[in-house]
Amino acid sequence: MGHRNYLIKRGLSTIPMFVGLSVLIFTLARVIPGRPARLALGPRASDEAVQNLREQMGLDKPLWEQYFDYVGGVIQGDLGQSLISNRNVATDLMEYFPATFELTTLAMIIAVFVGVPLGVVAGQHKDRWPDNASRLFSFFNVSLPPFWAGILLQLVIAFQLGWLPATGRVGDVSPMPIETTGLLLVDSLLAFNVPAFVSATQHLILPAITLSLAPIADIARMTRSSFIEEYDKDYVEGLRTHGIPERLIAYKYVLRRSFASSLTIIGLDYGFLLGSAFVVEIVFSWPGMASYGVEAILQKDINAMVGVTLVVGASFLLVNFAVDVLYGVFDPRVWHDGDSQ
Amino acid sequence: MSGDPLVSVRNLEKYYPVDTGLFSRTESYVKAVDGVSFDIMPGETFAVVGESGCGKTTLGKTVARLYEATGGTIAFEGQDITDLDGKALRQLRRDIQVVYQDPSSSLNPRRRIGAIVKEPLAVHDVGTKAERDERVAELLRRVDLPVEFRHRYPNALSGGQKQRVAIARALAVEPKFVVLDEPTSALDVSVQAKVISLLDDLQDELDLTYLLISHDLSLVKNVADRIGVMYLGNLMEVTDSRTLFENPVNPYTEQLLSAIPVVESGEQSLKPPSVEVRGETPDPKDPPSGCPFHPRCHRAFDACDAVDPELVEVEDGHQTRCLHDPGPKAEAVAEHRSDDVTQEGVTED
Amino acid sequence: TGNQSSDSTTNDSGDGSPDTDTSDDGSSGSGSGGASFEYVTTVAPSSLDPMKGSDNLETIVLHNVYDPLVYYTDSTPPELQPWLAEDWEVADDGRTYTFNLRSDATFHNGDPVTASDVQYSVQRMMEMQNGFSWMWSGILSPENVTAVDETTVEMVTTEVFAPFLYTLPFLYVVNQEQVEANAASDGNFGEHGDYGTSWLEDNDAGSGPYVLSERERSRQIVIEQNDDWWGSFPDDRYSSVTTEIVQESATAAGRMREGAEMSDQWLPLQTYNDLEGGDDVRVHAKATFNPFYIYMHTQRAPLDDVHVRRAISYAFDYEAALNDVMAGDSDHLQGPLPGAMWSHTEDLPTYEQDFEAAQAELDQSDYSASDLDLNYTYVSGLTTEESMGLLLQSNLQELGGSLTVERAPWSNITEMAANPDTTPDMLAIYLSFSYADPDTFLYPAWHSDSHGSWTSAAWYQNDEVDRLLTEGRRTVAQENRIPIYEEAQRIIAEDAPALFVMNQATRNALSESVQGFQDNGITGYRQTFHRYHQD
Amino acid sequence: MADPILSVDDLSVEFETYEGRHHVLDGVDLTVEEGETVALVGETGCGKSVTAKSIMGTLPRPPGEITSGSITYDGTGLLADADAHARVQGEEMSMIFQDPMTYLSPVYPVGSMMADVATYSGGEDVSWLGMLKNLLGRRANRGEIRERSIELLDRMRIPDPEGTLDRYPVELSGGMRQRVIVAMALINDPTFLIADEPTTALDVTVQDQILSLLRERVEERDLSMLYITHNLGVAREIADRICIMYAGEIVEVGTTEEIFDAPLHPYTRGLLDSIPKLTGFEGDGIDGQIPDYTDPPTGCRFHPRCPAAMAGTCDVEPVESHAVGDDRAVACHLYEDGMSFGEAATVAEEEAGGPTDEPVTAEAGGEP
Amino acid sequence: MSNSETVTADDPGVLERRREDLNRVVYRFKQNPMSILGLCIIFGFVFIAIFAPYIAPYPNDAGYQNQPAVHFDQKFESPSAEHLFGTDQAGRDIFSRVLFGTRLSLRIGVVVLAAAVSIGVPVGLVAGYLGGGVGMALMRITDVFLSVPPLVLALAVSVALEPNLTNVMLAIAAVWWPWYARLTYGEVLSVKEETYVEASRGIGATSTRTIFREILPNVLAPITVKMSLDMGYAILVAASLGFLGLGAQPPTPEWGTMVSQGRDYMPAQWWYSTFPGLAIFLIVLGFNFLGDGLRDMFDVEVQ
Ligand SMILES: Nc1ncnc2c1ncn2[C@@H]1O[C@H](COP(=O)(O)OP(=O)(O)OP(=O)(O)O)[C@@H](O)[C@H]1O
Ligand SMILES: Nc1ncnc2c1ncn2[C@@H]1O[C@H](COP(=O)(O)OP(=O)(O)OP(=O)(O)O)[C@@H](O)[C@H]1O
Ligand SMILES: [Mg+2]
Ligand SMILES: [Mg+2]
Ligand code: NI
Repeated sequence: MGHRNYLIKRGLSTIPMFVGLSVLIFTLARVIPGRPARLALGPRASDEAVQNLREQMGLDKPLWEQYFDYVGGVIQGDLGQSLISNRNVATDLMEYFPATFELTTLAMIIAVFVGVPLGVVAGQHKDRWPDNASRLFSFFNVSLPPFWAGILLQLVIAFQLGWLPATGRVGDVSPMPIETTGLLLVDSLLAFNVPAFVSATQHLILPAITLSLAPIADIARMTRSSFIEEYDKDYVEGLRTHGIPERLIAYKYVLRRSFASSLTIIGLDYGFLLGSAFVVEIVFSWPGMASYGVEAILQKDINAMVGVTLVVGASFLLVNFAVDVLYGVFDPRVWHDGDSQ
Repeated sequence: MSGDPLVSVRNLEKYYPVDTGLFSRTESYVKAVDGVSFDIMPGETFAVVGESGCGKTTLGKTVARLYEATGGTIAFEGQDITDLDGKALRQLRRDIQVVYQDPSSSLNPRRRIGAIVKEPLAVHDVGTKAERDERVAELLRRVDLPVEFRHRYPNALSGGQKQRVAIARALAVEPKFVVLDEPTSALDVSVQAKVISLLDDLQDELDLTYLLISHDLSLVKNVADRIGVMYLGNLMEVTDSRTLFENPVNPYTEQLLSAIPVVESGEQSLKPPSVEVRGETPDPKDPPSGCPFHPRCHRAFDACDAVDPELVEVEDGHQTRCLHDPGPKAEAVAEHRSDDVTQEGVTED
Repeated sequence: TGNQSSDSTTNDSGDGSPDTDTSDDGSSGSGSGGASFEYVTTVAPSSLDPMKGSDNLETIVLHNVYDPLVYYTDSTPPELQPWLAEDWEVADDGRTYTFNLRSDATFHNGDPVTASDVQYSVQRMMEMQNGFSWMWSGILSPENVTAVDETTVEMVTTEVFAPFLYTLPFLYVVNQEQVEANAASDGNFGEHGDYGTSWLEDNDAGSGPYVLSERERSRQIVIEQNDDWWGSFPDDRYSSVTTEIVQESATAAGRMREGAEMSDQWLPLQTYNDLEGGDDVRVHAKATFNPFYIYMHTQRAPLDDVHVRRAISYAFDYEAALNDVMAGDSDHLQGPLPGAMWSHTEDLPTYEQDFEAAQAELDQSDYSASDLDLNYTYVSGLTTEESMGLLLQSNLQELGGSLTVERAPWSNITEMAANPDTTPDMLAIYLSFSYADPDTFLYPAWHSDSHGSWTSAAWYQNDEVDRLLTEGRRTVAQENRIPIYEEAQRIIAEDAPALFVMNQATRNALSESVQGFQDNGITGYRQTFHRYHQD
Repeated sequence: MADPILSVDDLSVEFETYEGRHHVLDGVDLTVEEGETVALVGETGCGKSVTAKSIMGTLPRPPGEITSGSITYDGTGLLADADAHARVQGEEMSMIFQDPMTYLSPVYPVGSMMADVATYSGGEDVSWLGMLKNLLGRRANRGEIRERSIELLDRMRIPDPEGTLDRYPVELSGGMRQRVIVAMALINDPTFLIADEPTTALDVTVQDQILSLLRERVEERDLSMLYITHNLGVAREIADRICIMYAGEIVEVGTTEEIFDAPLHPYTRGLLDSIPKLTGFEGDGIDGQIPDYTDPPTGCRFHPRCPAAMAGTCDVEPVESHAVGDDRAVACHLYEDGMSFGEAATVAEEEAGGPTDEPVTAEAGGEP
Repeated sequence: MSNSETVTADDPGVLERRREDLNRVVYRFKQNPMSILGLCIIFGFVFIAIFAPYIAPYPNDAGYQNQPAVHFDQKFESPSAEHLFGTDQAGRDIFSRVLFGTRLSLRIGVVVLAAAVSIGVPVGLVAGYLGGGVGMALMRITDVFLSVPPLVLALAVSVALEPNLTNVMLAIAAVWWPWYARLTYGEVLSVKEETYVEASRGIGATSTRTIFREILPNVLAPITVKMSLDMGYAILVAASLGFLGLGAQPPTPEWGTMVSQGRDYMPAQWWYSTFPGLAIFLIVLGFNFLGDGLRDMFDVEVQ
C-alpha cells in the first residue's frame, strides 16, 4: 500500500464519521423539548405566528426530511437561521470560529512545546527528581478545573498584578486591523499593526495558558511513558552496544518514536481542548464560538447548536486526520501497514 | 494401512482474506492451507512439519474445527464434520482437543489451575461438583503435577508445568483425537523431553490419536508414525517416518533434512547429502507460480514455474508433490521440459 | 361610555416639538462638532430590524434611529408627545385614529416621510409577526390602515383598545421605497421576499435623530447624528454614539472608569456598588416599572386556597428582601402595579412579614402548614431571584412548610408556563414592561385570556377582574379608567395570587459629565441620546 | 599458548528486584582465544545474555550489579576502567542479537542505522550540531559509508543491497533482517564478536544459511567469537570450544568433540540425552526446572535436579571447577580429586540408584 | 471423597493465599507515595462526605435535613474564625457548603461511572468479541460520540433533558461510555488473540461463557484504573456543567455552581470562588494520584 492510498483511505473514513456526527447532533437538537419557534418570536408572540415560523423552519416535517433538508443546506454552506442572532449560522460561525481557533491553536502549541520537553526530561531521568517534579506538575495541571484556573490567573495576574488584561480579545486600539483571516494575530501582523498585535497577544496569553494546562500534562505524561517504553526496547540496547552516543539514541531514535505516540494524545486532546474552551471562553469573555455555542445550547437555538457542534466535531476529525498523517511521517510503519508482517 | 481412518481430510483449504486497501473488496488471499489431503488412523501419530508460516497451525486448527474451512472436507469417524455448528459442534469438541504452542498464553492468567482444568467438565456438564474436583485431581496426577497446584495461578508455574496443565485440560473430557500444535517448541530441551514422553505414555494409555505439528524434524522422526512435510500451504511429501528420512524424494524434504544441525556424529550419516539451501519462504500473499517451492529448489527446471504439481503416490503410502514425479500432469511437464536442465535456468524473480 | 375625551390625550406636553429642555432650534441643523458618547453594554442585540427588535439593546438603537408616530416624554410615568405625527384625533367610536404627519420629516436618504410609509410599516410589522407585533395582534390589521393623503393616516382598530396610543411609540416608521429596493427576492414573505430583513441588519431605513453608521456584531454599534433631522438637539449634544458590547460586567465597569459615558442596567448590583465609589461615575438608581412577582399557582392545591396564599404573603420577609438581598433602594410593591404607574392606589392591603397573621390565615384555610410543600422556580443565572427563593424557603420553613428552589433556563420556563400542569407552584418573574399603561401589567398577568403565557403563571381566574380589565381596555378616557383599575388592583391584592415582592430599582452608571438623562422607566426610552448633552 | 583475547574470571552478577536479590551469575570463568569460536550453551534463563552484556558493558546498572570478578580483553581489564571498556566496546567488539524483529529501529531505513553504527561506534560523542546534520542526512563521509554498507550487504547475499538500504525493517523478512544485523555488527571490522542466539528465531533452512555466512566471515577475518545458543546442534556446527552453563555457573568446558563424545557433567549428559536425534531418542529429559535466583540452592546449583546428587556433599559444598585434561574442566563433586569419567560414572550410578525416582513434587523453586 | 479432602488439606489455605495476593498489592502500592497520598485524599473526602453534618459548623447553610438557612444580613463576610471560608451572597457559610458539596461530587462520580461502565463495557465486549460488521458498526457509533468533546455533548444532552441533577449525571454518562467501549474494545481485541480464549472455544464453551469467564476478568484491570482516573474527570465535567449553569438545584451546594456564582463577585469577594475551586482541584488530584498508582500496579496503559 502506498502513501497516497493510505491518505485517501484515512480521509474517506472520516466521511461516515461526519455523517454519523451530523445525525447524532441533529437528532439531539430536534428532540430537545421546548419550541424553538416560540423562543424565536419572543415570549408574547401569538400562537399563529409561532405556527407560521414552525412551518417556515420546516419543523413540522418528519425528522428525516428535516435532516435531508438540513444536509442539503449544509452542502451549500447554509446552516440555517440562528434564532438568537437572526443570521445564518454559517455567517455567525465565520465570525466566531476564528477566535476559538486562534485560542485553541495557541493553547495546543503551548501544550506541545511545554509538554514534550517536560516528558522527555522526565523520561530521561526516570524516578529521579526531574521526573517526580514533572509528574507532580502534570498531576496538578490535569486536576485544575479550567474555569477555576482561569479565575485564579485573572485574580492574580490581571487583577492583583495588573500585568495582563483579564478579559476580551483585544484592547482599545485603533485602527483595528482589517479582517482577512479572522485571526487577530495574523491580521494585525499582515497589516503591520503593532499595537493591535501587542494587545491581541496580551489578551490571548491568559486564556491560552489556562486552556493548555491539562493538555500539557497529558502530553508530558504520554511522552514520558512512551519515551521510557521506547528506551527499553531491544534496538536501543543494540545501538548502545554498537557504541552509538547516548544523545543520538535519545533524540534521533527514541524521541521520534515516542513523539509519534504522543501525537495520538495530541489529537484526542484537541477535542478535549475544544470542550474546555467552552468554559474558558466564558471566563475570559473570549468572543469565540464556544461562548456562542453555550448561549445557543442554553437558549435552544437549534440551528446554532447543531452548527457549533458540527464545526467542533469537524475540527476534531480534521485534527485527528492531520495527526494520523503526521504519525505516518514520524513512524513510517503506518504507511506499510499490511505490506508485510 | 488397514481399517477406517479416524480423521480424513480432503482438499482442505483455508484462505485468509488480505485487505489490499482502497476500494478492493478483499479479492486477495493468503492461502494458508491450499488443498491438503491426508488420513489419520486411530491410535496413530501423524506429524506435520514445515517452516514458520507454512500453514501448520492453520491446518491443525481447521481440522479441529476452530477455524472454518474455506473448502474441502473433514471427516471424523467417517462422519463429515466440515459444516457442523451450534450444539453438534460443541458436542464434537469432546472428541477433538487441541494443545497449543505457547503454554503461557493458553492458560488464562486470572484463573487458578484447578478452574482451568475443570472448565471443560463444567462446559460439558460432566458429573457433580465433587466428581469434577476428584477428576481434576486425577488429571493433575496423571500429568505428573502435584495436586495442590490446583490452587495456583499459571504464572507461578514453569513452562513445562503449564504445558502439563494444558494437556490435563485437553484430556479432561476424554477426547479421541488431539491436535498438538508445537506443544514443546516454547520449552527447553530438557523439559521438552519430559513432555514428549508424557504425551507418548498418554497415547498408549488412553488410546489417543495425535496430529502433531512441529518444525523439529528430529523430534518428529522419533515420535510420529507418519509425517507430512508442508510448504506454503501444501503438503510436499507424506510418508511414514522411517521412509521419510531414509528415502526422501521431495527436494524440499532434502533441504530441510540437510539443514538440521545434529549433535551426534551418527546422525550425520542419516542426513541426505548436503544440498545448498537458498532463499527464504516467499511472501504467502504473493506465492510463486507453478510449484510453490521452485524458486528455492535445487532441482528446479523450467517447467517448475509453470506447472503446479500434484501430490502423487510414488510407492505404497509414500506421496510426493514434485514435477520430477509428475503423476497426472506428465504431458504438461513434458511440454515444458525442453532439455534436461536440473540446476540452472531458474532464478529468483 | 368613554368616547368623550378623545382629544384630551393629544394635549399632553404641548405642541409637537420634542421636549428638549434647552430649546433654540438654531443649533440643531449645523451638525457635526458634538462630542462622542460611549455606551457600554453586556447584552448584544440580535436584530436591528425595527420590526424584529424587541429587547433592551435593540430598542435603544431603534428609538434613536427610527421615528415612531408618537413618543414618550421623559417624565415618570411617561406621557405621550407628538413625534412624526404632529397631532391626532380619536373618533367617538374609540376605534378610529387619524394622525397628521409633520411635513418636514425626511428619511436618512432624503425621502420624505409619507403616510404610505406609515401604512407600509404597519403592514410590515403585522406580516412579519415578529418583534413588538404582538401588541397589535387582533387589534390592528394592515388593511385597516389607510393613507388618506400624503400626510394623513387613518387607523381603525378592530375593537376599542384604550392603550392603543401608548403602544405606538413602538411602531417605527420605515422607508418603504428603500426597504423594498433592498429586499432580497427569496425569503419567507412571498412577494415581499425577505422584506429587507437582512439588509436592515446593517443599514437603516429610518428618519430618526441618528443614523446607523457601523455595526460590528458582538463588538460595537455606531450611530451618528442625523444633520437633517426634523427635531432639534441640545447645544452640547452627542453627535455620535458608540455602543460597545462587552462580555463581562467587570469589563463594563472598567470601561466606565476609563471614561465611557454610560452603562446599561444589567450589571450585577455589586458592580454598581463598586462603581459608585469612583470619581467621575455616578450611579442612577430609581424604582420605576420593574415589578418582581412570585406567582402562586392558584389552581393547584394548596395554593388554590386564598388563605394559604395570604399566609405565604405574610410569611415572606420583605425587609430582608429589600434591604439585604437588594440594596435598599427598591420599593416594596403595593399590589400588582408599580407605584409610579398612573391609577396605582395607595389604599390597598399590603403584606408585611407577620407570622401571627400568617398563622391566622393558615388556620382559616383547609390546609395545615405541613401541606405547604411547594416548589419555587426561577430563571437560571439570576442570582437575585435565587436569593429571593432561598429567603422564601427559610421563611416558609419558619411557618412550618417547605419549599424547593429550582432553577430553569428561560426557554424552559416559557414552556412550562404554557400548561397549568407543568407550571411550577411558584414562579419568580420580573414582569417586563412595555407600554406606559396599567393595562400592560394587569391584563397579561391577571386576565384569564392571558392564561398560557409566562406573564400569567398564577393561572388566576376571577370573573370580576376579567370584567374590569376588559372594561379598562374598552374605556377610552383615562379618568374613567382609573377607578376601574383601582378596583381591579384591590381585588387582586386581596386574592394574593402572587407575592408582590418589590419594584426593583433600575440602575444606570453615567459619567458625571452626562446631562439630560431622565429615567422614565421605559425600555429604550431611557437611552434617547438626542436628549443628552454635556455639562 | 598466547594469552586468550578475552578472559572472564569469577564473574558474579546480581539483580535487585522487588522480589528480592537475584544471584544470577555465580563465579563464571570463560576464555576465548584469538581466532577461536567459543559457544556458550545453556537453557533459558541460565545467564547467557547477562554474561554477554557484562562483557559488552551494557548490563543495566541498576538493577544489575557486578559483585565480583574481572573481564580482561587483550590484556586490558575492562571492569575497572569504564573508559577502556567503552573504547574496546566501540572499536574492537561487536554484537549480534537474538531477535531480528526487535533489534532494528522501526522508524529508520536500515541504511540510516548502519551509517550511524559506522560513524559513531567507537564511542565518541556527538554534538548537537552534529546530530542536527545527521538528522538532515548530511553526515561527513556519507558516500563512503554507503558504499561500505552496500558491499557488506552484498556479501551477506542480500539481493538488491542498494535498495535494501533504503527499506524499513518492516519491509524485510526475518532472515533478511538478521543478515542486516550481522552486517551492522561487522561494518567496523571488529576483532571480537559476540553473537547472542542469532538464529533462534529463524527457520532451520535460514539458520543454516546464516551459520555458514558467519563461519565464512569468522574465518576470513580471523575473528574471535563468543557464540551464545541453547541449541547444542548449532554449537556443534560453529564452535571450536563449548562452555555449558547452568543457572549462572559454567558447569563444563571442553572442545566440541569432547563435549559431544564424552560429556562429563550430569547436566551436560542430561541435556544431550534430552535432544531428539535422528538416530533415536530415549531421553527422559531432566527433572525439575532452573532454580529461583533469589534463593539458589546451596552447594551445587544443579543438585536438586541431578540424578547423581550425593546427599551431604552436593547440597552443601560449593563446587569448584576441576580441570580434566587440557582445555577441559568440569564443575561437579563427582570429579573431585581428579576422578576420571569412568570412576565418576560409578559413583553416579550408586548415588542415582539410592534415592528412587523423585516425584515431580520435588521440583525446585517455582515460588514467585 | 476422602481424597478431595486430603487435597484441600494440602492447600495453603484460602486466607493465606488471599493475604499473599494482598501483600503483593500492598508492596506495589507502597512503592508509589503519590498513590498513597491520593488514597488519603480520597479517604479524607469520603470521610467528609459521610460526616459532613458533624464537621460542618453550619450544616443548615448547606441545606442539611431540608432545613436550609439563609442569613442575608451576614452576606459576603470575608474568611474568619467564624466562617473559615467566608460567606456568600446569602450569608451562608462557604466552608460548610464546600464540605457538603463533597457528597454531591462523589455521588456524581460514582453514578456517572457506574452508568458509563455498564453501557461502555458491554458494548466494547460485544464489539470486540464478535468483531466483523457488528463490531465495526458499534465502534463507528462509538467514534462518532467520541468526536464531540464530552463537555459539549453533555451540555447538549443535559439541555435536551430537563436540566436537573439526575439528567446531568445521565448526560455525562452518555458522553462517557464511549471511552469505556473503546478501551474495552481494544483490550478485548488483544485478549481475544490470547490462546486461552481460543482454547475456551476449543473445549466447547459458549460465547457468553467465554466472554465472562475468560475475557472479562482480563480486561478488568485497565477498566478499573481508568475508572479511578475518570472519577476525577467526571467530577470535573460535572463541575464545568455546574459552572455553565446546569447542575444541582439550590440550595444544594455544588462546587462548580459556587465557583461560577462567585465569579460575579471577583475580585472583591475572592473567597467565594476560590474555596470551592480548591475542593474540586483536591478531589480530582486525589483520584489522579490513586489512578496513577493503580496504573503502575496493574501495569496497564490507559488513556
Ligand atoms: N488470522 C490470520 N489472518 C491472516 N493471515 C493469517 C492468519 N493466521 C495466519 N495467517 C497467515 O497464514 C499463514 C500460515 O500461518 P500459520 O500460523 O498457520 O503458520 P505456521 O506454519 O503455524 O507458522 P509457525 O511455525 O510460525 O507457527 C501465514 O502466512 C500467516 O501469516
Ligand atoms: N534487567 C534485569 N533485571 C532483573 N533480572 C534480570 C535482568 N536481566 C536478566 N535478569 C535475570 O537473569 C537471569 C538470566 O537472564 P539471561 O537473559 O542472561 O538468560 P539467558 O540465558 O540469556 O536466557 P535466554 O535463553 O532466554 O535468552 C534471568 O533469570 C533473568 O530473570
Ligand atoms: Mg504455528
Ligand atoms: Mg538471552
Ligand atoms: Ni507502501
